[in-house]
Amino acid sequence: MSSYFLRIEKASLNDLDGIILFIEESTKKLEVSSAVTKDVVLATLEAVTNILTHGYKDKPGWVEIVIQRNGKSLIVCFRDLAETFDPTQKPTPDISLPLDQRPIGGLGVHLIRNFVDEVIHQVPSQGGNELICIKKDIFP
Amino acid sequence: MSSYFLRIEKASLNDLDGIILFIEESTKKLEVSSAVTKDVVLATLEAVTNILTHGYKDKPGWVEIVIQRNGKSLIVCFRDLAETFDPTQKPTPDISLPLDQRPIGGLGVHLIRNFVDEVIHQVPSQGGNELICIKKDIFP
Amino acid sequence: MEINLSQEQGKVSVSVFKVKGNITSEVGLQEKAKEVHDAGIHHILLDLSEVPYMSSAGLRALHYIFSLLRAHEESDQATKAGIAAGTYLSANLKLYKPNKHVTEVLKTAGYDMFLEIHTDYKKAIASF
Amino acid sequence: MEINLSQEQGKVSVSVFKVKGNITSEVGLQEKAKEVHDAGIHHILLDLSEVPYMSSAGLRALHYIFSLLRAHEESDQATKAGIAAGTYLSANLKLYKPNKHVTEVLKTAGYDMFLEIHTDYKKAIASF
Ligand SMILES: Nc1ncnc2c1ncn2[C@@H]1O[C@H](COP(=O)(O)OP(=O)(O)O)[C@@H](O)[C@H]1O
Ligand SMILES: Nc1ncnc2c1ncn2[C@@H]1O[C@H](COP(=O)(O)OP(=O)(O)O)[C@@H](O)[C@H]1O
Repeated sequence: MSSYFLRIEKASLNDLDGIILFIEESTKKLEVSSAVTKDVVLATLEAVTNILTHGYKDKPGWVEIVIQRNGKSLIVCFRDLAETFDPTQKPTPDISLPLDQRPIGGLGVHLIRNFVDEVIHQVPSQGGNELICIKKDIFP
Repeated sequence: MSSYFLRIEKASLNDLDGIILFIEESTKKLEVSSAVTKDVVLATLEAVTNILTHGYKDKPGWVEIVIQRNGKSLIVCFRDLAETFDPTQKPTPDISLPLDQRPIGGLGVHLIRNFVDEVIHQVPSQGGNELICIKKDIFP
Repeated sequence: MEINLSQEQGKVSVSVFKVKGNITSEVGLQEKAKEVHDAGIHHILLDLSEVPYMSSAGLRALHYIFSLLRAHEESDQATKAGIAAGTYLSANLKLYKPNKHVTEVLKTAGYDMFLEIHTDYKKAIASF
Repeated sequence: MEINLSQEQGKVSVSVFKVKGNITSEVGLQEKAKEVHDAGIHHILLDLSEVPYMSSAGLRALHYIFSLLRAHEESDQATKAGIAAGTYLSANLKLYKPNKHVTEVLKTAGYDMFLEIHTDYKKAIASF
């Protein structure tokens, strides 16, 4: 089945609008519902923002996004060559606390978990990170 | 959480015994039940045999296996640098037919699907294949 | 992302930030809020009606602006009680017409509990 | 994987293949079966009691040996009826004591429907 690839050699936050377009176009070709597209866009924004701001510390860096159907699931995969970091181990923030008792930020990983069904972190052979996000049972 | 890596530069079928040991040891460290270990060993035998016999056409080739816990799931990932091939698209063989009406073979992918809960095929940036096998809800 | 500023007069002076495009960075919003705040305006209505998507960078900006303007709240009995009961809504920062994607991000982060969401522009200005 | 051959005399001559170690290649088993077959022995009992794991390579070997010996079946009425009804079990290739892992592989492939599985050695030999 079809996979859609986007590779940006020197990605920065300015590329996020283009990345959103890429996700919207590939999910359209995969005939995914608009609700799922929205979830995938939102997860993508967080995953890529974390790569760029934390992984590459706001310097331009190599990012690859792969989106594909796998049986009944949709898989979106984010790859970088930054230092290895496993975000799946982050504890869930307490979102019931008043804002002035919360630290600023710390919500990106929480949002990813909320928008997709499973998040897997892997270290590719060449190092860096691969974050695999799975939306389950969305295809007939 | 811990990941366990095994990389063999020039793998051949002779390495399968060693690969079984690697799986048994890593699943033991991850405190996985023996039933799950058995499923993972059997899926591994099929995945690696296919890489070596079909992917590398029985010539020695680079293989990497990563095994790790991911939340409640166990993930086993097989990587190679052979030609890209997506086994998840193979139709299920008819195992109710009498043997003399069946072709020899064609059961490896069926066994993998049977022993794990989800199988994902990906193409890494450097090419080749990455087969990700997931055993779900096996950790508390 | 583009931010256009305008000023409306209700019971107090309200600075309206009209954002166009995806909010994927906190920097622009925070800078503009700081300028307006330093110029003495402590009430901001964020018009999100033309924002397709907002990431957690937007949440960071909201949190920052919320805290910046917080110091100027009139801390009457009702406010104090609200804070204690966890039912406090900012009187200084309010949102106008976020779409359903943006609303979902606000809810998933639990920010909808602290920020009023308006869908009628005149009522929004009058509410400050 | 190691294969040790021995011969037992029941109603017919039975060649017993005792396998030690994991079956991860079909080659050894197929070669040995061909030799025995060419020497005129058409009944094989595969002793799997010391096989921890078997891959689909083992299934390929079983399929190959099954077909090799199949030509020598006495095709009586009962056999023909069994084939038609899909209840046919090989009279020439039988298995002895596969562990539960190996049995699961056999079942998942649907091979347990065509190959007798014995757990009593004497009865296994006598059954040929
Ligand atoms: N790709 C990454 N590389 C390094 N550190 C990361 C990465 N992603 C997340 N982090 C760390 O995890 C923390 C939580 O991330 P997140 O939930 O996205 O919140 P935020 O980015 O707002 O801090 C970050 O502050 C950072 O320390
Ligand atoms: N890694 C691979 N590379 C290329 N082709 C493969 C690979 N894995 C499987 N195949 C193809 O898919 C077919 C079915 O594989 P499988 O179910 O494992 O059965 P078998 O290996 O017994 O033929 C193989 O015959 C082969 O053509």
